Amino acid sequence: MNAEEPAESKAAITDRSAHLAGAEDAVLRCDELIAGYLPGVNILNGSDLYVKQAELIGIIGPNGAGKSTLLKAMFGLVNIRSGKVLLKGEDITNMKAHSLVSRGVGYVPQTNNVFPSLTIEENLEMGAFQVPGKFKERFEFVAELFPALAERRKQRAGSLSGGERQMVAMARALMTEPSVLLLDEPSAGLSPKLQDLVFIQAQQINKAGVTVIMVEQNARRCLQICHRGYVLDQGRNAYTGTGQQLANDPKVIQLYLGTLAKA
Amino acid sequence: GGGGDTATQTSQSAAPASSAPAAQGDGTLTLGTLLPQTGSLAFLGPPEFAGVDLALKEINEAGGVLGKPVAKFDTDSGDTTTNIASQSVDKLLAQKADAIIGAASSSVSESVIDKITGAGVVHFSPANTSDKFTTIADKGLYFRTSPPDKLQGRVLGDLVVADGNDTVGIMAMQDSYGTGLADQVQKTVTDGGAEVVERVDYDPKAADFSADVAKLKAKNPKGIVLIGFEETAKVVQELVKQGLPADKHKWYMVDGNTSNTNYIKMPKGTLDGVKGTIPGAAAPEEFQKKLLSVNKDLEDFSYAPESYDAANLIALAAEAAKSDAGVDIAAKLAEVSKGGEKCTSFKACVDLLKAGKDIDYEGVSGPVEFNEAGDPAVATIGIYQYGDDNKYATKALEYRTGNIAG
Amino acid sequence: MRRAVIAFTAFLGGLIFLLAVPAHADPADCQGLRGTLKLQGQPVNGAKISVTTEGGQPVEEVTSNAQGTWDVQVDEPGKYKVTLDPSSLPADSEVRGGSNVRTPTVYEGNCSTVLFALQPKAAPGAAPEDTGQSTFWEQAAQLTFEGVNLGLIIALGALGLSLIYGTTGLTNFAHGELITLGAVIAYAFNVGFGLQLIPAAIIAIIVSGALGYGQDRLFWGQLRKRGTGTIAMMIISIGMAILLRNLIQFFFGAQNDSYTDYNTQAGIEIGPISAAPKNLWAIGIELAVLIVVGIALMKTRTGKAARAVADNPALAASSGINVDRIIRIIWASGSAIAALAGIMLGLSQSLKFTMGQDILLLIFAGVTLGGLGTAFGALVGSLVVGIFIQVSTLWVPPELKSVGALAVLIIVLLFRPQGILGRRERIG
Amino acid sequence: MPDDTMTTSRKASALAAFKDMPREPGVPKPDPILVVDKVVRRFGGLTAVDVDHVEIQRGSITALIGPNGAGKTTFFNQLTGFDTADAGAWTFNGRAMNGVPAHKVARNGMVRTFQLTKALSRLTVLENMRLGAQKQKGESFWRAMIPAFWRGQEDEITERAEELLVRFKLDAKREDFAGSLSGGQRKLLEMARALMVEPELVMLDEPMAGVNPALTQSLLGHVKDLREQGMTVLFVEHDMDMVRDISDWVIVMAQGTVIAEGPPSTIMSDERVIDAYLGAHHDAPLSDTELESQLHEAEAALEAEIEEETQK
Amino acid sequence: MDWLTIITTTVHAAIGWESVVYGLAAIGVNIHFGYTGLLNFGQAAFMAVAGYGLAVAVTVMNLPFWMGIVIGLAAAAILALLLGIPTLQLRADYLAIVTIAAAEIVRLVFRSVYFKDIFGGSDGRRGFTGDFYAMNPFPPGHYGIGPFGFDERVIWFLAVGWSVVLLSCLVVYLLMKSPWGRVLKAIREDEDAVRALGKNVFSYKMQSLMLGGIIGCLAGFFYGLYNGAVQPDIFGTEMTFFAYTIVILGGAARVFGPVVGAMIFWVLFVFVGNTLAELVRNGFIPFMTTTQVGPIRYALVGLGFILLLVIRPQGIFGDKREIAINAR
Ligand SMILES: Nc1ncnc2c1ncn2[C@@H]1O[C@H](COP(=O)(O)OP(=O)(O)OP(=O)(O)O)[C@@H](O)[C@H]1O
Ligand SMILES: Nc1ncnc2c1ncn2[C@@H]1O[C@H](COP(=O)(O)OP(=O)(O)OP(=O)(O)O)[C@@H](O)[C@H]1O
Ligand SMILES: [Mg+2]
Ligand SMILES: [Mg+2]
Repeated sequence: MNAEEPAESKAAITDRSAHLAGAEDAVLRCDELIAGYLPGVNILNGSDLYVKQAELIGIIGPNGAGKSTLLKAMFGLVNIRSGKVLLKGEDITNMKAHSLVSRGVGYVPQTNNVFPSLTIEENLEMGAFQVPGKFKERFEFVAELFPALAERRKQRAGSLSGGERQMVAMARALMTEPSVLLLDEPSAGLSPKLQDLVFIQAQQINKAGVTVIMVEQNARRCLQICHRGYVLDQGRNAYTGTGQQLANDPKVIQLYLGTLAKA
Repeated sequence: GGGGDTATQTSQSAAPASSAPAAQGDGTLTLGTLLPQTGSLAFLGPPEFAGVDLALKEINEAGGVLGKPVAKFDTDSGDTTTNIASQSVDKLLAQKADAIIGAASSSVSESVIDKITGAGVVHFSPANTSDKFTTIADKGLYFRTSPPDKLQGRVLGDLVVADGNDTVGIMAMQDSYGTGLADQVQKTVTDGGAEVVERVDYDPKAADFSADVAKLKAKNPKGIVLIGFEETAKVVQELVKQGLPADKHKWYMVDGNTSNTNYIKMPKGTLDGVKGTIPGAAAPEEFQKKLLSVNKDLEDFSYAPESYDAANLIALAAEAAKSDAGVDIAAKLAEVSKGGEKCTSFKACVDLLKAGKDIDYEGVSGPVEFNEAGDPAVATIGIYQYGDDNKYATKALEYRTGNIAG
Repeated sequence: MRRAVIAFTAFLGGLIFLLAVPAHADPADCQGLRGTLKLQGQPVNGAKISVTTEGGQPVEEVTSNAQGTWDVQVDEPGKYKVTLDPSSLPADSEVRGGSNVRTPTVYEGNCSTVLFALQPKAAPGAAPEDTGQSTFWEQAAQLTFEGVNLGLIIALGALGLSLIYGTTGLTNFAHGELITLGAVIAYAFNVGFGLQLIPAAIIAIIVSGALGYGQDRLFWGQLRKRGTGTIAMMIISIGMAILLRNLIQFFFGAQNDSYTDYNTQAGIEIGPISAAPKNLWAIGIELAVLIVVGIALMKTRTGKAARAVADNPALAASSGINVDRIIRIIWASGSAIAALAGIMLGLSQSLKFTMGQDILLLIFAGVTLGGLGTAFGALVGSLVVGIFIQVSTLWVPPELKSVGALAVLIIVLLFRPQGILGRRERIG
Repeated sequence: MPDDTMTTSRKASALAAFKDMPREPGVPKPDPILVVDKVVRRFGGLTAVDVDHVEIQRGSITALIGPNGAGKTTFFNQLTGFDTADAGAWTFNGRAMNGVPAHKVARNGMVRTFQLTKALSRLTVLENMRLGAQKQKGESFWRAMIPAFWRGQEDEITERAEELLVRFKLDAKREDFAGSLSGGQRKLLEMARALMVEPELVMLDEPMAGVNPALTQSLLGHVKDLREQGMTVLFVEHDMDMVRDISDWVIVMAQGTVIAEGPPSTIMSDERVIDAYLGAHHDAPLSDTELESQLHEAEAALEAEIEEETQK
Repeated sequence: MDWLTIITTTVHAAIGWESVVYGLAAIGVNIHFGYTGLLNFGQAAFMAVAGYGLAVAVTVMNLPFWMGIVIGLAAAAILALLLGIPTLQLRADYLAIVTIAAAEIVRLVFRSVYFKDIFGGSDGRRGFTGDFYAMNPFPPGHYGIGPFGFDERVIWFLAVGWSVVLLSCLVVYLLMKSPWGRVLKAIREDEDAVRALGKNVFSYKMQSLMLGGIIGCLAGFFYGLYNGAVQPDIFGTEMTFFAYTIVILGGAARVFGPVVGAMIFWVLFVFVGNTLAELVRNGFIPFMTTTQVGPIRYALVGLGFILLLVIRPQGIFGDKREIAINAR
């Protein structure tokens, strides 16, 4: 399972330069990121990633692999110890999150992704913080997607159920129209019906030209819709390839996807 | 102290019990001050320090004690909420202080008296009024020049009655000073035939005093006795606001709050006619001028005379004992305070001593005659009256002298 | 010997006194009892007074002279009994309080005054004389007013505290000192530079706001950046409180002081309440500020962003909110409001370096009672605290008035653990 | 890997019990461990839970599914004493449980996990696990002071905890603070800790949301083992593959009430359930053609929008 | 500069009664706050009821010394119950305010004129230490090396005091590494999770409150015994704040944290104060007078706390990792 193992399938690549060959016109790219929370403990051990304009990228991997950390690092929420993050050629390493938002990056965290003491409506308003003028219009849009939220717009997010919170989080990210969207397990905790909605929505946004990076444990589903996927393990890229390649790679299936969903 | 144990008795017994080096004199009289620089009584600090400084200046100008200038260490007594006093005493003892002047607060004094007297050092407070010290076990080393509550209370109570106030309200700060004085006033007033219709003991740290004053207002007393320190300005403010001004009700104050600086920002006439009692036989004005030469920023003069007298008495006692050891000083303190040729300044007194005479030091704070407990036995109380400018006249209306006990 | 001493000192005192106020002649060696009888301001002549010892031994009988005064000298100090003969009083007058016997004490070398207050006999059936005493309800009204007055000042402090607590999670024990600082800065402009209080106050509020901004920029913000925990910050704020308080004492001094303007205003009567005009103005200003800030927090974008930052700073940043900027705005406005609280407190009371510290507990009580982190909660909680402090004195001794308010705090929290306006979080 | 062959006995008996049971809400079970009657919980105007009657079969794995906000978690909260129901009664093992405080509920053998995980942040993962064990001698004040009293038991507990941690792939993290775990790891810890209690009935609130599918699969085997050991499992889950794989019985909640009950296969073809919950694509991952058509729809919508914009 | 005095007073403070009293108070706070997460800001009240329990028993009720100790302990236990039963359900920050309020109520009642006959008003009570010092086995003399040392009275006090401190530390050590301590720490993190695991959270919180309160109450005894008096104002909120400062300085949830914290606290206090006083006296700081030393010393001490915590937010013994987890 470690990255040094010789590649058994087309999907697996271990060669950095080969991977980065396609990264010339990347919208967002990370070069050899090393990052962590506690002094002396690196969670990301030099992961590379790039995403091109209007691409949908999936990141999967075991729990604790560093997927969320990677997204956070890109978004300036975890301190990057070495390596670089570039957005459209601009170095945004360790830039504050709010300045990234104004550069058109959106992010849905995995946990703690709502403001509990604000109402649903206010949560969404915060989503549109930098573009207050658009609030009304966007609100109508997400209200249509998640009618459950519109009904309860005055309810405090802290009292919402797990799935309802997840809806709020997703809706919050949809309030701005970002050009790059980072989603950390957007479908977790949602009912199957809403999971569908989330995946379709992600695809739709992507179709409209938004670059999407999506971390998912609903891995099969994710690989199905993404253009390219990364398998992250222990803070490093273990495998990369197209979604199809990864989904059909026996090693990936055994280690990361399981066979349950196929049965 | 200790009821019967007199200074002379304990001068023998105290020495072995203490292991402190200060028990033996080293030739230099060393004074320590333990007075509030911080905490809730910090406003009392500057005048007290100034009193000691002034005395020291005069003593050293007059040639010092035992031929050497008197040394002095200043320390902070804080208030009871911190344990600074204990620290300060440690430091003073380490610096071989022979006598410690302080503290302002009775409670603070109580917490360090064992430590000080245990080391054979004189503990001399210019401001303690709690009656506990009369009976406290102090190895005969505790003295005070503090204002005599009882006499002041009697004089004030009599004044209130003599002014014809048949209904009286008392606002007293809730601590040993305030309640002690208030008790005495209340007793005198009641005995004299007037009625204390309301007595309010207030917490001086309270957020405001409107409820306290409202209680007085509800009873509409003719005379209002204000016992406290500088927070009285807030009380006055409330009294005026709630319609109990000094021109409709007679106000009385005590030494803690009869001040020439505290009320001057108030509109003219706010305190017109208000009477206040201050211990001490002399008009305070000249003394205050001298104090200002030591500390030009002084705004209040509470306990400055007492502190001044304390320092002078210690110096004189050391001269009389020909020793700077604490126990020896204590043994002579009562002697120099009474019975003998009267003198009012260190220089005059020390000259008499050198001439081999028995002296009786008469202080700025009063005649200062120590009884066996180290408490002043006799005092003079001056009665002052405020004028239109919210300052009291420098000349007293009247002086009353009497035994404090009784 | 002692007697001689007293006599001598008395003589000395008398000497000075004689030199000083010759008009007020009074025998220095008076030892006995004396008094003046007056009826409605007029001296009462010829009233008979008898003095006996405590045991009943007659000492002397005297009658009052034309000035209404009487005087009995005694040899021995001690308790005596003084009786006024009611029949010797002018017709239709009586001793107030009923009793015509007094038992004063004579002290060595001093005279004690004995008072018999006289009043016209009330005609039977006539309405009792108005003594100027207020009824329970008048008192209650006055105290409620005072409660509002105090409660609103507490509320201002509480609002500032709650803003900062709400956005940063910092329990700022130095908030009391921010209050004091505001008051003292206004003092510096008012007394030091001779500015009228209103402009001085406005300047002080602006300066305090700037200081609050700077404080966060240079200090708290840096700590946050280093990831200092809220508890460590709380203790740091205790250190900060000690530092500020003592610096203020160093520069301002330890004494009470007041502004030059609006000092000791006479009260005006409004129904059962007497209030100084400045109180009324203060109440108006305080209410306005509280409501405006409260609404701003609820309705404006910055206000909502502040609440968002309070909930989850990382998520707020992810939403495009400049967290540091919001926090600085909050620090600036919190400090400015604290300064206003200080000025109002200084105006209605007086200034002292401990003024903020002394009121801090009540502020905490107000914030908590209302529900932590809610602006209107701070207002409601503080009003409850203020009113309880004052009104409880109808039943408890004033020295214990804070006890009443604090007890209410405890009791309310028993029934509403989340505070009056707070909301319970869901579990699971 | 645990397989169906190993789990025949209990599974068979559970399935046998459910076999001829009517598929209707509130159907009585032959050997219920938990019986719930008329539980109502309102929040202001919203009735979050209004369950008329539900029974949970002993020794079975029962899934509780339903749309987001259906009231599943709230229902758990009522049953486990974390919230007070406005009305209702329920018995566990025949003992009335309404009004019983949460810790007593757990001691009685009914343990739940939290959907929004509650890791004890500044305790290590191992300490988190140890805490779960019941009847610890060292948890009484006086005995705690003398280690001899509890050393032996502690070692046993530790052993058990380590075994579970290996299974849950948390063994590498055992000495780390629980607060430093990733989202999925927290879920795993939450469940592993509940299993330390060795309850009779374990109530899992979305245990596998956010857990890697490969790991999920191996853990399901573990859950089946639990059933073999006689434990009853009630779990909330939105992952239909998982529900289908391990549950013997499924209860469906919507808007606070139980709307359907039945074995997984039947339930997943129930129209109402599909409507309210599963949606059109529940049974299989989207095929390519479906994806295409969806995208076409979306594109059309988008174009229409753009047109609208331009027309304005 | 009188360095000898500065050094001796500093050393004396580090091992003197202050460290005993504040150390014990802080050990109690550490149990409450450091281990259990109870923000009990009423520690001063535990000290007060104990000190007053002893004092009133001996001076007002004329009971023997040991009875006074028993009454003091009982008073602390009762206070823990009275305080705990209604308040332990509250969220941490609400608990903080309620306990401050309760402690203030206790102090105001002790200080009131209304109850002066029992508690002695603002002057408090004295004269209850005779029996304690009568038990002193040390013959009169000076105990120590050179200028460092104490007289027989103080050495007796310190011998007993430090024994009790060490004993308390031992108890804390044993308890906190046991499963019992684990439950407390778990409660600190999330009580609902602990409840879900079948632990009676309320009972553990109460035990913690009792234990910490009783250790705090020992601090009250020692305060009274050393100073020979109890006064209401010493038991104000400041005392509790300082105890918290000490806990954080030493490192929360560390057995010796409070003891070392107390030493640092007093060393800072005494060293700064006395050095400053000497500097001013010897004219090194010309713009200040010796009487202004007080406030500046406090200001510097405040600054010292700030710096210590800025440099080492986890305290002396603390674990940086824990702080990182805790940070928002
Ligand atoms: N404390 C509360 N105040 C107000 N409404 C609440 C509260 N708790 C829950 N609700 C509401 O009750 C409903 C049921 O919530 P619950 O958490 O039980 O849903 P759930 O079935 O667990 O959903 P999910 O699958 O999303 O976790 C939701 O609509 C929620 O918003
Ligand atoms: N706040 C934190 N402090 C310390 N370590 C952390 C923190 N958050 C995560 N970690 C550690 O970093 C590693 C990666 O965590 P991360 O959240 O990125 O995992 P992940 O891949 O997103 O996993 P999951 O699928 O479970 O969400 C884990 O080993 C975790 O223990
Ligand atoms: Mg993650
Ligand atoms: Mg749920």
